Amino acid sequence: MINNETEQQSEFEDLPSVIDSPDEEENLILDIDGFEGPLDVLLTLARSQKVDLKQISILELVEQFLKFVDEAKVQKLEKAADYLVMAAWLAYLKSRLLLPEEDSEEEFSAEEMAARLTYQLQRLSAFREAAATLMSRNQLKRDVFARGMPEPVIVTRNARYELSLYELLKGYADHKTRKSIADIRIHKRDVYTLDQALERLRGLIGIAIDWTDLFQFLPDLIEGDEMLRSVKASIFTASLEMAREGKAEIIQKQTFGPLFIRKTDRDD
Amino acid sequence: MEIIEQIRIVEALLFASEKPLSSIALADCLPEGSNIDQLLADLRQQYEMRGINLVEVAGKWMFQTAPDLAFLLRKEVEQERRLSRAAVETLAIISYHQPVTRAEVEEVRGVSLSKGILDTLMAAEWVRPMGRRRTPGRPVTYGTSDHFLVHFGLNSIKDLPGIAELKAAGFLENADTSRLNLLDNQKPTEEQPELPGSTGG
Amino acid sequence: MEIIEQIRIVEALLFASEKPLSSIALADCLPEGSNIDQLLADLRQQYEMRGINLVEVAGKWMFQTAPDLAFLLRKEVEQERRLSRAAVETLAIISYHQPVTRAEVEEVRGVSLSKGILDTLMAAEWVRPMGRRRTPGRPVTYGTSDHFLVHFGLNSIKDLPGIAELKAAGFLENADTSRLNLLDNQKPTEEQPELPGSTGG
Repeated sequence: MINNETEQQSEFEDLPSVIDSPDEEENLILDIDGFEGPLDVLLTLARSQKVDLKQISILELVEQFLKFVDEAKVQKLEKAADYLVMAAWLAYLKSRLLLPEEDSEEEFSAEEMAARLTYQLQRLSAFREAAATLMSRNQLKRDVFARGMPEPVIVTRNARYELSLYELLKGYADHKTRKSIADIRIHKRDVYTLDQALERLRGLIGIAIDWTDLFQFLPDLIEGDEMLRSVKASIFTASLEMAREGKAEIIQKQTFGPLFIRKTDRDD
Repeated sequence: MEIIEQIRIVEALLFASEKPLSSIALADCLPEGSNIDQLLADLRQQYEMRGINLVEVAGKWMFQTAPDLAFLLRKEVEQERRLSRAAVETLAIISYHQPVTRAEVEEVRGVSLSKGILDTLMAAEWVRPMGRRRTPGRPVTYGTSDHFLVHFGLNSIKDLPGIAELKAAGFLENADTSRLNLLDNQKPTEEQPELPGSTGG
Repeated sequence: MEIIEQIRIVEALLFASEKPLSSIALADCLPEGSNIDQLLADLRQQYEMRGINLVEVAGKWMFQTAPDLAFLLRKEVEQERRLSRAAVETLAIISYHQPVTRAEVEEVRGVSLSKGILDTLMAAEWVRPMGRRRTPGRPVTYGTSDHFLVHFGLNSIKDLPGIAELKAAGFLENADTSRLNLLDNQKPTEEQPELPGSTGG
């Protein structure tokens, strides 16, 4: 597994590699970048023991790993952190394995820890084999192929339009209605509002001592016939409103004759 | 290599290919001296009665669904669709004003006729071209079809109610109030009084 | 309808499609009372020795070229770049161990999952989120898709090579979330367990 190749590292082809240093040939410079984490290193080292994974010597493995980390030129600390944690844990395991076991209820025994590590290495190894088996299967579009010229199902959608006579007639009527509405142009007009008229009439009616022609109260300056009509209409309506409120009396002596208005006395 | 093995290869190549293959291209994948024409003839015969056939098209070979089973690959789906308001209005104008040209429909509606509306109405077999107007450009005139009369249960186009009758039947009022209600931001009248015989296709 | 005619129909339908078809979809195109399972079994047998085989993948059926002819058809230009070792390993762990959380994949590999690996596998449509684990943090669990099964020619996850051995060795038990510590192997319950192959297509 450990070889001397200096592979071009790329994102898609990363093989573990151990690089020979040209200066110090005796000291292997181990390249952490080539490994998939500390467990990968451990597995590689365990395999170098050339025994069944079940029979690996944990102590030897610990030694190998500590040596590896010691010798590895670790440049990126965040990458090295995993390795350092593992190294510390393994050093602890080593001490536990070497020292006589104390009775402890809280912690796992050194044997259990070692068994756990072995289990993890075996599991990783098993998944790697599974991965290799999986990838060596016949893959679609690589080894086996589906029909190159599939014949798609052609779906013809026959539209069936549904329309009732009612909807047709309604459509025509709506059109006619919209059309007639569209033809009416209502221009915005200047108007003399009822409020304005009421205000004016209430203000002026006190001055009128006796019956006064309603139109005497029209404002002086009125521009245009339309405005005049609006003013007359509003003043008239205002007079009716005041009569309704009981604040004024209105009298008309003949049809189409002038309207006379006076303040009611009851108010006084 | 045995003949049967060579046939397997030709079969697989033709199956997986994205385009028909010439016998020369196929021969390239076979051992030298293979009789590709014989292989293709054999393979064609083997598939003759199957659900797929080997066919020669423009000097190239391909697998194809047997012609008598082509119906499996065609599905007809009936879809009920609703006409757009513009289409309903256009149909109404055509039925009331026929024969009418496209330009006249547009003039009456006050908007240009969007593409496809006449197509839709003709596809539904309600509208048909009737002739040409004897005016410059000789525009096509449109009118309603017999199918239109049948669909709407009319004996003749004269049976369509006139404006006065529509008004009397409450159509115009209805439209009017619904519009006013809309302007007042009230609930629009959605009631659709059913006319006798107007339901059902 | 005769059996031979029914087989022709099934054959034509499967041949026309580039995707696997379910026996239910096939039965829809056959006369009522047809024994689709028998027809498929017969058809599979008829094609057993040919250059094209009928295979059952992800619970559906499709024709594909015979695996032994891969040497002829193998495409040198692979559209997918070769997956990294990390991606292949992750895919294997997810497929054998599903539903599995990101943390569990990391636990098995003893290294944190670098960015983009899950993305790559999901972009290839091999891996999909399956639900959430009912543990603190409610982590997302991952599993494989039908597309994965089709791609690797598997009928179901149970057909993964060597899955029985991995299970017997206790490697498919729920991975611990803290590294190198023996914790109790309680398997947390999964929310919305979606079994692979249960999604309709």
